[in-house]
Amino acid sequence: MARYLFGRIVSALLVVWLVVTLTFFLMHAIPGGPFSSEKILPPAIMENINQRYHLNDPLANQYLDYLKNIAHFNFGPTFRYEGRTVNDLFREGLPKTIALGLVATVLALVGGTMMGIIAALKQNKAPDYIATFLATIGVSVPSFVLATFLQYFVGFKTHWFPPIGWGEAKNLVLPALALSAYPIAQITRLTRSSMLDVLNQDYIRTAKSKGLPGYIIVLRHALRNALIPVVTFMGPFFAYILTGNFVVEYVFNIPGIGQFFVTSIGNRDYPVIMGTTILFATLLVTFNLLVDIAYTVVDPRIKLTGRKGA
Amino acid sequence: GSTAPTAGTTPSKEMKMSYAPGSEPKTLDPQMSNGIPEMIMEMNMFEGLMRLDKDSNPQNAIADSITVSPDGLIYTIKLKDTKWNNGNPVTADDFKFAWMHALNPEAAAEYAYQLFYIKNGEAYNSKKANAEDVGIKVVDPKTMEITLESPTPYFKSLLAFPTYYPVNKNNVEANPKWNLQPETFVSNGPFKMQSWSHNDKLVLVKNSNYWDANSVKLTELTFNLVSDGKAALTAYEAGQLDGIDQTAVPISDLDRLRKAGSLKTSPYLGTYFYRFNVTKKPLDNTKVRQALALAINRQALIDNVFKAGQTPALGYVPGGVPDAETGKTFREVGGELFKEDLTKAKQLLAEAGYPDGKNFPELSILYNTNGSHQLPAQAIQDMWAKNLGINVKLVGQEWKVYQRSQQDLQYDISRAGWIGDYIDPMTFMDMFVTQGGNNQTGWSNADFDKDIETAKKSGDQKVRMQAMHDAEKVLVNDMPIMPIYYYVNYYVLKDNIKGLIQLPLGFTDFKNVTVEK
Amino acid sequence: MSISVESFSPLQQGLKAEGINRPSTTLWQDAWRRFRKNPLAMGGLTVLALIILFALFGPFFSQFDYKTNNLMATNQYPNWIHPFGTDELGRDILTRSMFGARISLLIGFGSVAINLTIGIFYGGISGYKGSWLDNFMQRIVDIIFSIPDLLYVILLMVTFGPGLRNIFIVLGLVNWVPMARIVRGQILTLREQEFVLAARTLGADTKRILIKHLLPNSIGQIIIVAALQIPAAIFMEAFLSFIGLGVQAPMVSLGSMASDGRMNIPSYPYSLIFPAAMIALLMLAFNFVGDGLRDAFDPKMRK
Amino acid sequence: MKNEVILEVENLVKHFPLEEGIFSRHHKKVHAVNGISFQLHQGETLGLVGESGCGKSTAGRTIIRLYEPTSGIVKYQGKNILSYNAKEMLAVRRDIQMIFQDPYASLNPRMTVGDIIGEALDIHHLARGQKRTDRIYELLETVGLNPEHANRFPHEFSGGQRQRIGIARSLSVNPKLIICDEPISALDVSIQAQIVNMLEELQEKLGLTYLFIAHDLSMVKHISHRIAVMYLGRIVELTDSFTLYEKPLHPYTQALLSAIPIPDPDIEAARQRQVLKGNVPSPIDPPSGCYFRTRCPKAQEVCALSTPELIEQGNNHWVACHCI
Amino acid sequence: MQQLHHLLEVDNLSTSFFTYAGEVRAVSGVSFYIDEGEALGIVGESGCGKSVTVQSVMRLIPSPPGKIVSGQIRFLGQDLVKLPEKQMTTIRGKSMGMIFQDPMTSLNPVLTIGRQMTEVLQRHEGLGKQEAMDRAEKYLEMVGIPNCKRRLKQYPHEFSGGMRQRVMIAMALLCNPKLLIADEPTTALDVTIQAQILELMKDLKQKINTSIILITHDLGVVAGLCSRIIVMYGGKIVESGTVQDIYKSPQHPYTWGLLKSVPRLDALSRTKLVPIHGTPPDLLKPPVGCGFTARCAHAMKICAEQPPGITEINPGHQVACWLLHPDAPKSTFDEKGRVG
Ligand SMILES: Nc1ncnc2c1ncn2[C@@H]1O[C@H](COP(=O)(O)OP(=O)(O)OP(=O)(O)O)[C@@H](O)[C@H]1O
Ligand SMILES: Nc1ncnc2c1ncn2[C@@H]1O[C@H](COP(=O)(O)OP(=O)(O)OP(=O)(O)O)[C@@H](O)[C@H]1O
Ligand SMILES: [Mg+2]
Ligand SMILES: [Mg+2]
Repeated sequence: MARYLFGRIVSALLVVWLVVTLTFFLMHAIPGGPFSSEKILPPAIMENINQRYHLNDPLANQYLDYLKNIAHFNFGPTFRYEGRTVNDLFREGLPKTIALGLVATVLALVGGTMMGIIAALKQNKAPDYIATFLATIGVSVPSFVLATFLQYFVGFKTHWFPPIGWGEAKNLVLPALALSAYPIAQITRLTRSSMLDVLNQDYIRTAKSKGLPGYIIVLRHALRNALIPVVTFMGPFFAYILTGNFVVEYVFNIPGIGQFFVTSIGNRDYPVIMGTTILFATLLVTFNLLVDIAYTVVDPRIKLTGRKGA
Repeated sequence: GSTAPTAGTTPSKEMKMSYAPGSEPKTLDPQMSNGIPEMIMEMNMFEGLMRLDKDSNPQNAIADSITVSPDGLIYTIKLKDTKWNNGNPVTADDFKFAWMHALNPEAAAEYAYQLFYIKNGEAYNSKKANAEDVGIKVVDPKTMEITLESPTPYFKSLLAFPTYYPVNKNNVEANPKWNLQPETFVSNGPFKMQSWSHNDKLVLVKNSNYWDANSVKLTELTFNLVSDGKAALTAYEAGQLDGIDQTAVPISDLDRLRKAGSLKTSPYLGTYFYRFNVTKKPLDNTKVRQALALAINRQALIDNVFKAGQTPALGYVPGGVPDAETGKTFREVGGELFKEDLTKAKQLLAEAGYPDGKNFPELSILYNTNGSHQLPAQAIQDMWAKNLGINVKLVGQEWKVYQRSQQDLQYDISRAGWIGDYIDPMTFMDMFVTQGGNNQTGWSNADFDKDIETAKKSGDQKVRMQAMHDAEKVLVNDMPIMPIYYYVNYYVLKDNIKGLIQLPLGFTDFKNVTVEK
Repeated sequence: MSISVESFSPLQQGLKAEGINRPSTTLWQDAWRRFRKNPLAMGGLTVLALIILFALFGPFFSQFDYKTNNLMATNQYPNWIHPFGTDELGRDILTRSMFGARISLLIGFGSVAINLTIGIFYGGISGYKGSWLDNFMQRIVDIIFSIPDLLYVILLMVTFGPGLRNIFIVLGLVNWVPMARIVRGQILTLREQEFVLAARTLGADTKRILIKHLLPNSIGQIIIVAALQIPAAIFMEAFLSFIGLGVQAPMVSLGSMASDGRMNIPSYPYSLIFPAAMIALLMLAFNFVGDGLRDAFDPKMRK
Repeated sequence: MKNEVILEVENLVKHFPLEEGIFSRHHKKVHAVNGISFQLHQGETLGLVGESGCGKSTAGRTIIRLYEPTSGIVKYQGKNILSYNAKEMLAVRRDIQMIFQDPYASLNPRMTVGDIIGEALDIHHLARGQKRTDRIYELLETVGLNPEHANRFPHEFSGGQRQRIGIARSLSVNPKLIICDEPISALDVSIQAQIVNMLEELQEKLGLTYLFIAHDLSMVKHISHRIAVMYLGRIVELTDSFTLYEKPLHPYTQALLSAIPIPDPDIEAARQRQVLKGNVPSPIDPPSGCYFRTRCPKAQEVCALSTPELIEQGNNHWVACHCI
Repeated sequence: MQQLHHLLEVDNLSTSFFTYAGEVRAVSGVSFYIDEGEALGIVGESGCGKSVTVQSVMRLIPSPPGKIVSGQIRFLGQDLVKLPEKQMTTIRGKSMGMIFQDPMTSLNPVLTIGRQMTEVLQRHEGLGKQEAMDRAEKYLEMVGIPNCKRRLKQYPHEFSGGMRQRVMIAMALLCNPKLLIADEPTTALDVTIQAQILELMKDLKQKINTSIILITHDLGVVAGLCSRIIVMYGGKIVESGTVQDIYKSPQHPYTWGLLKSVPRLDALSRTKLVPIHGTPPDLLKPPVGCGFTARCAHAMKICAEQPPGITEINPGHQVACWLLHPDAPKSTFDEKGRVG
């Protein structure tokens, strides 16, 4: 176990390092710098800025310095928000993004598995078609359209929920809905198809032959087995949701960190670009590992080291 | 509660309002900031020596009196007895400390050049002079003496600019990160910071230590930091907000808002224009440039695309900038410098060798994709096609890439806009000098350069203005740029909010705001 | 029927070869038969065909084009002349939707093409070769996943100039990743099947095994993922439009129309609703067709 | 009957590395085949029996190099094919073929029967166009199928028919040796006989050599000339089929024989079944010494200490047991 | 028949699957009974409807597409066909237990053995957790699994195939059912393990007096355990009788074929096997006459035209074959008469 984890962590670090390196040079390759602006600054001022932020150092030096800093978990200052650091931004934004993400995850998991189960149990009947249709809608409507519709028609027209804002429970409802539409749809589809698979398994027949009532068969015997593909899906999904979604945070004005993924690039805020990228890459590899560990919990047959399909 | 209670529901003693000035401020340190939203916030928390009144005239604020030496170079300023919100007195040292910080090369403030009028300001900032050489002298805690590089008639209005605000020296020295939390945020303006939830909202409350606290009626002012104008508008219409600044009002809603009466407008110091890359064929030909500029219908663009009731730009410098003659603006004196004229445009094009647009190479219009520049470009594209028979393409670029392309002259025609930094024609004129950093057209004209030189050297408003009128004529006649419209400041505001001042530089002053039932 | 002694005479049975009772249908006929019986799939196919016709031939029946302005008729609500209304420059939204659908369909099919080439190739090699190569290739996928795509989008824009091509390159960079993952997973399980071993004992090489044996048997999954990636591609284009990097105006895509339309909701809702509905319809159609195809090709559904 | 030796297996070993489990530290491996040796003569059938998981398939697959062996030698016509490169191997693949256990999994469901049979013709460039078609028809007829079946897909056939298709496929390259990996285990009793008869006929007609793998001793006894009994990766007894039935020496063989149910209530009632206790040990960590000792009714101390060699006990009767 | 009330009496049972292609008549008109303490064998080749028959009895037919079309299933005086699903769940697992063919897939891989065993007891006997565990332990011990306490906490994958099948048997017996249905319980197991399981079932039958229905396609397997045997073909019963009847004087050519196609270990010389040619009928379009006609060496004209009636050779030995018609030519089973 320890050795396995060690190996996985080493390869994860390698991935993160490569991501850091590629991102670093990519972001310096695109035109424009953090302090370039529409109004050209006098050269002297530009010079001062470059000196203050070491932007004139050879790129290789900047890269090495950066690596040194992140080794100490210091992601540096943000170039956009004077006096604040990337760590500050994360400290302030991450809890909000995570809170929203968790609500959306719960929605997605509960809603998705429930719809999936109902669809599977009523295969080729009306509830199945309805669930399948909703799930397809979920993957068919672009998130910005959905978010805007929710904001305008549910938030504004009905006054049920505030269109923007943060701080109260009801503020979470619309963004969480917008955020979870796609995963709900995906989980519904996954649960439906794996549930159909599982319901045909011999052990379900065994459970029936033992005289167990339907709900116990579904909840105890079928669901857990059907969850394995969902677990696979949840890995990258968690990484996404915990790093926030630009569109949803932008539309509902959520003070999370999702917006930084896009705005930091627009601002050429190098440390934030790097910070968000590292955060995402780390979460991605971590969750992929956690998913593999989760497999062993959901399914005792799976040994961590065994290869799994898809 | 996150929703600001609307004014109607609160007793008149507790006047509160909420306003969306734009997105999260980059910083609230007045010397380090350079964007409109943060300056709006600063202007309501700080007060400089001067404050602009609703007609943009500088009025004494912290300054009790200002005496200018006859050569216009030395300003002796007496300060009023005023206090920071922590009770400390506001002193000349606080001003000097703040200004020197802006000029300090180590601090690397972007807007340091706003202080380059001060003697040796630029030299110190570029490490060519020492701090002692800078022309700011503290005579006593309530008196300061400022020496300028050259006579600057608009220096008083500059003193109202956020870069010239003071900061509380003791506080800053004790808390280097003073401007990040409300606990250490010490200011001297009408309001003080109560809380700051990043990317969400900034809440200000009335500062009882403000010298003119009696005229401040608003008890609480919430800035909702909304990046998405659409969201802001929906929130406004849902009653979550009392007003939205122009940077955030979506153009597509202007017609509707105007009809509903919630759209307000005021003058704005800016011009929207297209740059021509005069180093490229066929744009090196003045006649081509003139033909292009004469062949569009500015009013139609304004009515259908820009929608805010802007004025067609038939000159360069926008209205709202006073001329030497009192009571008249630079624009009124200068008048219209050209006329839209289709026949003439066609004739010019023919003269340039492209009768009916024949053989005219396919040029492209560069625009930045953030913001509403694509629609007007399409309209202009269509106008040129219909009116001149020439085809242009559109090229959208990401904001910073677009800036780079413009600077590197990697474009044919490029959309541009210019907002004044201060209230004087010079803020518009000097950008087109040969090799000027903001010229970005490749255009160079000796006459123009000479006129600008003259205007810069002189302290006589008459001479200056005349020189700048001359220069403007050269510019507009040569047309390295195609002026399109003069900006207008538009914002939405509930009707029960009175006394809000929108300044032509883009600042919004809440000092005198009252909320009616 | 009466029973006579005659009935008990031996039945003459030629020693005929083994008979098969089932009618001779090929795999494809079989699949098509099943597909036809799936109402959702057929509905999807019909809608898809209609949208393609709409996009390809619609413009010929329209008196308007996608770019010519008519500032006399801006922002008109849907009416008889402009069934979808007009936009800020007085252009007919219906006509623009037709052109927009062309681009979106092009992107959709481009995504399929890219998935089918890069995704299958990559996933196929990774899954079939296994061991360290698989590990390595999967780590590369992680890396591609983690690098912010906006960065290379901008870089591409700078190097190649704006336009559709960028979108295809971006698709080529990221859109195939889920396909590669799924194909890999499929192949990991398939490659131990006996028919693959059989092919190897016959001397088949990797290429042949992949092309003739492994991929055809993953076709159900491939179809479903390809269908799911189409919306991803169209949304990516829409997202690029949303942040301003989509197709170049005055050309439109449904995605860019919808993202522009987003700003118009309260004032001119039709300019969002029509293109958004078209996108949703298109996606629904693609997904239902994909689901239907998957079921039609699923051996478990056979009989 | 003593023809020339066509295949010679010497001390073949195949271990599968087991990726490390969660709680174990050591790299473990599956001892699937633990040093088996035998010879196969031209035209004979050697039966290979043993319980599930004892390494029969692995042995067969290693011989034709579907798996790379851990160690050992496989000589085909006197030459060690384990050292062959891919190109040389391609030629050997024409001579050694395999029939697979599962008639459902061993045919590609997305290829027509014609293409399945014709695949080898394409790979080895044996026939093209009309000739290819003719050959496919011929092969189909050889295995008792109708040429018109060539255009159909495997799912349209029954298990027995599918197994015939599999046989036709392996015959397509005119092999000399066929490794039959439980070709009948998945079939109904009533169908099994069809296939076995056909294999026998083919052997007579084409002079084929079979390595016939199965766990059903009665069928193996019927078809094989000689039988090797495997237990946990090792051959424990090897002799001709009649001797094995008449005079089984190894306790495992005896148990195996007694376990086979006989469709006769009188015999069944009278029969003293020697039911083995316990389960087959895991090939991941097999017991020391004789692998069978954990279930052996005759086990002694020595069995735990040393591994019994496969020793000849009279006329071509090889046994690996300490207790004889 | 001696007894008035059989434990289970199946009368004219027909079950079909309604698929895309049409109606698959998996079982048509099957009647049989089983008495207390008796073991009944059902044999027949794959797809002949053995499983569907017993699954119909347990009402476990997947529906859709399956449906019991007609017939009665009388169990302890109730007609199970008409019983609502809710009541059916009180019979399954309590009065009737079932063991399936493949022990590898018939246990839920993600639940411990203990959990899977105790849930039956908790449901049917209302036992508490601990009591249930104790009972489960006792039964595991009875089927010969050592270390039961520890084993209860393990997952199925930690058991070998033979042990899993033992667990299945223990689980089916937990509530002391009146009837145990074993659907090919040894097909997936090795010969030596198969022998173990058969011995175990023989033991249990004697010990706890449960009735057993044993399904298999291997005639050898039933010979030792069952007293009566049913031979099925194409969804119908073609022959039924005591063990002696079926093995010693089989009357149906299909039964002959089954018996002859298996090589006998005790055969002295290498003789050719006698296969049954051809394949079973497609139950989508069942033949008009006798289903075996196409493969029968003794087929007569009438066989293809009319389904044969049932002839009772002697009490309890019934055959459905035209050969037993008085007018038919006489052909008999010749055990030694294998084609040379
Ligand atoms: N690819 C593989 N990787 C790891 N272990 C394997 C592999 N193939 C087979 N084994 C293991 O090797 C052992 C021998 O397997 P093999 O398939 O040769 O047995 P067998 O005698 O053919 O059994 P069966 O009768 O079930 O076919 C088993 O324990 C099996 O689990
Ligand atoms: N779910 C189903 N849908 C359609 N047809 C089915 C279904 N289940 C069984 N059948 C059909 O019913 C017939 C009888 O099947 P059954 O499972 O009873 O056979 P069996 O005698 O148990 O065979 P085996 O020995 O293979 O288990 C077969 O022809 C089969 O194809
Ligand atoms: Mg095997
Ligand atoms: Mg069955």
